[in-house]
Amino acid sequence: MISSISNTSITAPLSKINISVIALPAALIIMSVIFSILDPVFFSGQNLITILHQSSIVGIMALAMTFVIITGGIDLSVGPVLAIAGVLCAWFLQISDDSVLIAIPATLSICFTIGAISGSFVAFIGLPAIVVTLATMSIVRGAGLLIAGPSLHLIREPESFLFIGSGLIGGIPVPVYIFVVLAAIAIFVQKKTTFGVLVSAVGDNHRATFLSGHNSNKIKIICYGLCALGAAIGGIIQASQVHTAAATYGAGIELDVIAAVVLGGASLMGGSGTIQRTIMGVLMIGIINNGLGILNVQIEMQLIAKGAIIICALLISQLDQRRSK
Amino acid sequence: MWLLKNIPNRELILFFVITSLIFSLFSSTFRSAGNVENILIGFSHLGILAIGQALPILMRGIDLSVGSILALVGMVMFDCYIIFHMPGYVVLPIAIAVGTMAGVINGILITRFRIQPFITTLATMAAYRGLTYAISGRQLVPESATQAIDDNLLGLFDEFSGIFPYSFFLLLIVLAAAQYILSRTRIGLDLYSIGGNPEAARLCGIKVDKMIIISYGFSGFCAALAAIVMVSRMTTSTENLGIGIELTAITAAVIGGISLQGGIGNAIGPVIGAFLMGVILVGLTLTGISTYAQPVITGVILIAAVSYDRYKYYKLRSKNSAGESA
Amino acid sequence: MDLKYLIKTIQSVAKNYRSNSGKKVISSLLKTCVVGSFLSIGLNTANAAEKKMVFIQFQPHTVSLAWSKGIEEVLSVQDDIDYQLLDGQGKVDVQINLMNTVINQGVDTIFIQPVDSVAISPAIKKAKRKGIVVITLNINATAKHAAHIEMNHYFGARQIAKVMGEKMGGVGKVAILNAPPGIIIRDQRTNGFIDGMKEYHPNIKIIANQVADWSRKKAQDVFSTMLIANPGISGVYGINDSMALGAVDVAKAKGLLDQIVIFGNDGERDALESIERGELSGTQYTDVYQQGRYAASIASVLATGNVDADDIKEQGHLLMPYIIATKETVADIKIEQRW
Amino acid sequence: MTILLSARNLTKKYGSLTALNNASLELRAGEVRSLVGANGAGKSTLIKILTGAIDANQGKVLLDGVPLKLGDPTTMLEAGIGCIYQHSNLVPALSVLDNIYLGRQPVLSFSRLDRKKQRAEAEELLLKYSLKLDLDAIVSTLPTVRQKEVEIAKALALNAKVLLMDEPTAWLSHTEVNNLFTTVRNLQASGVGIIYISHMLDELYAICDSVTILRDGNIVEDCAISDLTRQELLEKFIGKTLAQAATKTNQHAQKEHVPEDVILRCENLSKKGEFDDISFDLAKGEILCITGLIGSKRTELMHTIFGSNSLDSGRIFLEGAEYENRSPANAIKHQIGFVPEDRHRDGLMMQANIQDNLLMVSHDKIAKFGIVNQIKVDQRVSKQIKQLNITPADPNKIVSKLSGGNQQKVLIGKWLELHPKVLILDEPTVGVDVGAKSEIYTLIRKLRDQGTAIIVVSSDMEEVMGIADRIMVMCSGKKQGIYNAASISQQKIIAYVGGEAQS
Repeated sequence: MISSISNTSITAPLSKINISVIALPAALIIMSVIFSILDPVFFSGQNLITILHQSSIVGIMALAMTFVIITGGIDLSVGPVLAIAGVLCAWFLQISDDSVLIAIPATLSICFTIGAISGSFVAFIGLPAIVVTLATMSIVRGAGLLIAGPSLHLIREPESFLFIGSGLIGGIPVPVYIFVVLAAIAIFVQKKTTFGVLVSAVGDNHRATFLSGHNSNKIKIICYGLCALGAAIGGIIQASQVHTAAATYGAGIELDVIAAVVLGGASLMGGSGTIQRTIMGVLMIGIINNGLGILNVQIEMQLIAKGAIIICALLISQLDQRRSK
Repeated sequence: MWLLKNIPNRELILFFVITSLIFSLFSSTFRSAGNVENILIGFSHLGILAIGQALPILMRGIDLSVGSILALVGMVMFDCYIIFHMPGYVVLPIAIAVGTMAGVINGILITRFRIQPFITTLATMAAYRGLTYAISGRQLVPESATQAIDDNLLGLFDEFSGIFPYSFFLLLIVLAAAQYILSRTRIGLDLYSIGGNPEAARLCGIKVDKMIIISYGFSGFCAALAAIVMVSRMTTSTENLGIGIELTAITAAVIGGISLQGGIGNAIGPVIGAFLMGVILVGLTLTGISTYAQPVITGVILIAAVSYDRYKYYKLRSKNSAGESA
Repeated sequence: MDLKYLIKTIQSVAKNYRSNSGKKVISSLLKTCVVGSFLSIGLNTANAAEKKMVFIQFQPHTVSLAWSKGIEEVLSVQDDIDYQLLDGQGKVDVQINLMNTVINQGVDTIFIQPVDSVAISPAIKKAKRKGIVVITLNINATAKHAAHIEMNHYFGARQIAKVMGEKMGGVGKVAILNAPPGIIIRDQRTNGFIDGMKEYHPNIKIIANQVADWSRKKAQDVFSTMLIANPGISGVYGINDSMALGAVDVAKAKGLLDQIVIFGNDGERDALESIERGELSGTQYTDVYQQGRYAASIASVLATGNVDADDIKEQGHLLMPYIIATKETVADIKIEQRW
Repeated sequence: MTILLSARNLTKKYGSLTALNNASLELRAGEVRSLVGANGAGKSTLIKILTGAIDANQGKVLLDGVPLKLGDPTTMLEAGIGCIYQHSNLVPALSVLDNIYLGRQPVLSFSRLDRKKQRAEAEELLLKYSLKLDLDAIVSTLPTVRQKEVEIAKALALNAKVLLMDEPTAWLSHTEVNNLFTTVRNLQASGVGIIYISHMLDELYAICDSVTILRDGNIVEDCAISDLTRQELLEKFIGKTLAQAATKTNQHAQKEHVPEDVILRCENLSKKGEFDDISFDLAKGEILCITGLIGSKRTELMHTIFGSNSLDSGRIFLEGAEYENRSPANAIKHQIGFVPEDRHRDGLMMQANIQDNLLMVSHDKIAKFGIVNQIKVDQRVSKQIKQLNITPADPNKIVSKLSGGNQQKVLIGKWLELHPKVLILDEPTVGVDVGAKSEIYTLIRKLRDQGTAIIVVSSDMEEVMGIADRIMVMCSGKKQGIYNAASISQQKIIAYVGGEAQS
């Protein structure tokens, strides 16, 4: 007892300035500095907004994905959900005489349901999330193609819908605001609500959560629902940005989204991960893509560099975690 | 206990047979010998990949880079044969070495730097793909794009011996070797131990890092074999070879009973999983179901395939351990 | 009376949605499910006299959809032909497997847009041995087969370079929004464009060439980055329309639309409308319906059995005519030709 | 006797925290040395260095005078240092046989396993130490106690020169402990040096020759165990005041059972394959201890009352009204608390901090519309930390980094937040040091005096006799009887427990 008390006084300040918390931002800053040196235009305000703008869709999806990954799951179906959200939105706009207020809530609720359904398979039957969501991925992609075919569905009206993706407020694109607001909400939910705590608890120890009187299955299902919801918001923004909806959109985006979350340090085994770090993961991928684009690096070198940068960035954050071990 | 270990496969085989029977019922072509040949030759490479994938998953890891290794090996073979005119017996060892090396690099990155396998192999997935683009003979020597690899040895795996393609024999050899190693040797037992409890394994003196490198090396090795089979069938290679195949291979492995939590599974399950994917694709094509409805049905079959044996497994487990009604 | 029927009915219902009368969709879907599940109990009784033709597309896409429509249009007037659309998922191995499957099934004709010319050839040779007619679309195969009908990738792109240069006044900086390597038409189009620029407008420099994955969203991201790195860009060539339209979106948002000449390739409906609005500068238009119709016509002729595929000594090779659609010429493209 | 193992000047630092400071230790062949210290005193660190799990910053370890490479488990194993770990170090999905030979399976050429040899050796081993284990059983399907035996078998199979035993008797029943002691004496006779760690003072005095006492990472005493009285020993490692409290544990005033105060009544509870026809009642302000051998299905019965295990027949009454054991959530709604046996598996979120764990069952009360009120949280958490004397008193400390005793306190604290009417504690002091143990007892008694009805499930006779008001003995899922603690002796209870076990 006594021994540990004396230890606390030494360790307390140290644990407050946990180095691993600074590591990821440090990697971000180092990367930014290098890109800025190579081409100063990288650091212009214009470009920083562009990076945020380019990251916003993946970012929003990653926010929601973080919750799923914290529970120890994974959701591969976000790509098709993104696509079908656009298609559904186009359809609802069509049948509701361009009423955004009907189309968006309707789309979001359908997509939430899709996610909740895959969540139930994971929670109640205990199937591995990777297979369930791969199946959902396939099913939703097929369903999208069945209802909309592979063709592009143009969305020209209404102005309010197009504003979501293409509008500017004070020179900054609307998706950036949406991303920032949702990020703030997600941080709040994770830090300040019972739900946020319980999500971590479920990922940490499913059984103990159950024995503490919580419906851990319900929490899991909500997480998968939220993940699909995030994908749906991404889908609506994308449909609005490109004025088009198609069932073929969003192929391969799941890996980008998961990469952002895992880059932020969340473990796929569950229980760990925070929204702030996910946001940094998102920014890191955004900066890599943008920086390499600015330098006009060709695709082959771009991919090699991307791999190398990700590993180096992780190394930096890993280094001091090992030291603190 | 013996039952518990073996049941997942038994259920899967049953499911596989039932699925095949249903397709046979709806399509006369499906039950023809020609179709069996097609499925065997068409999905042997996936079976090999799934076995390769099984090892990292057994060790609580994952290898997302197999698709890119596949492309890299394919492109190396292409370059060696078409551009440098090497004979088949030289190309093959080079191909296998490249694939294994790529896997070993994954393993080294994971063990040396202690980075999560998922993100490591995601990074190398990008890097190997980039490397494939960079060394692409098709880009460097444009006229090579229309030349075929015409070598007896390199074309071997598109040949049949009776109804069985040589690629299927290759799969059987890999399967037998992998299953033997997993079930009968120290290496296999050490792999299971690390997957089941890495810390315990380390404290028992098992060389955890070495085994992890071996498992990713094996995954790369299998990717190389799969690439050889594919190049053999295509008589060429392309830069976008194997995009997305990692998810198919992982799915095949997981359907085959390899637990993503590590330490559980065998080599046979993933092969059945791979052929189940094949049966679904071919079966749905032959029953004439619309191309857009196919993914829907594929998804439903996937869920059904894992649901049944999971259900059995949970029932058994809740019987065995106390107070597990959660 | 098989599963196919059920799916087809569901599809026809789904079509309702596409033809703008989606309100009844849910009730009719329910009906279909109930009726269909009764009907689907039964075995596949194939009509022996029926000819079977399949189209193995590259992956679900507007272009292949339009081909399929063109093909169906011709085939539907001959009621003894069963036509099926298959998805190659953009993967070589899937396409080869599908080829082998339908060859084994004994179809009469295979339309295919190969992912790779060489890779598909062994399968085409096998089909030929079984007497199956293979017609390739857009990407040729190195193995000899009945016919190949192609958009004019290389020369079309050269022509685009020429017209684009003229619009730019012969000087300026150009960026290319490209596809990832691994598909031959990417190289044909890029090379055609670069060669064309060299030949017709040597003063125009190609300063950036980035991959945007065929996607409009990705093109927006890539082009906005390009614009920041090179503020003086005055021309963009997207090797398909989606990417070009992505560039249009960005240029429009930044108010640079009148300073940048943007060209696409393919000529899909969306692009043509954009040209009419004066946003996109131009594109290479090919009548893809027609391309499908040509393919189906050749198939129909060969299917009569009066002409043997081997009788076509040299492989039939048709290069589709194209129009460089710009604001001036876009009106020539009739509504029913737009896809 | 020759000096077998010699650890010299070992120092281990974690950041600025010194876990072990210049510690030296010597072990002779055939010596049983106990290593004593409060949780966090550096015992685990010392053990970890000796097993090669971690490297030391300074110092060396010599075996038979030969220095060993530190931080490498293989070297240590090959040199002949084996360890029975406190926490399971088994591979759950493998069989008992494979676990026993983990990492050392006998092989033929090409690394092929020599199954025959392995099995023969294992059978010989089990026979030699009279362990009863099914070699083909999968470890994950075994109850914790059997797993512990596998752990012991695994260490014995090493034929080690030095054997470290980190709380080998936790979860073991009386007979099994005796069995283990016989084993230890046999090993001792054959010249094996043993380092024995336990929180049970009885065991130390029964089996050990010498003692090394650790405190705050320093070795404060190194002598023959017979040189110290219990009181002295306690004082040496937990301090004088706590030691006095700890010894007081045994003087305890039992309370009479008052039938009018009954709050929980169970009638004829049965579940096929688990327990059969069990009836008992529990009054406010009383401690009912349920004891029995492992496998007597006490834990299952508790899970049933709590709602995490189902019931075939029988009825439960809470405060006179029939109560349905639907789910843990329902139990919590009725203010029934449950501290499970296995805190790692069932109790704590190991990666979460103290605060989140403490509030696990009472979040909904503190939160309004799901939003946490940070001020209230801080108040409650700091109050609880103070009341339970959890150290370090940092609400943001991750639970997995706490010592076993503090983890257990957090787990109990979580239920105190509920102000339970009925609190069930399943083996509340397993793996907890003497100081924390006495604190937990004090707490349980305080709760009782405040009127909480308490059920304690325990295998530790000393504990049962120390805190129970009434004792219920269970055997193979059946109730043997309920006795007043004041009127029954420990020997009798043991006889009831053991006597029935043979029939």
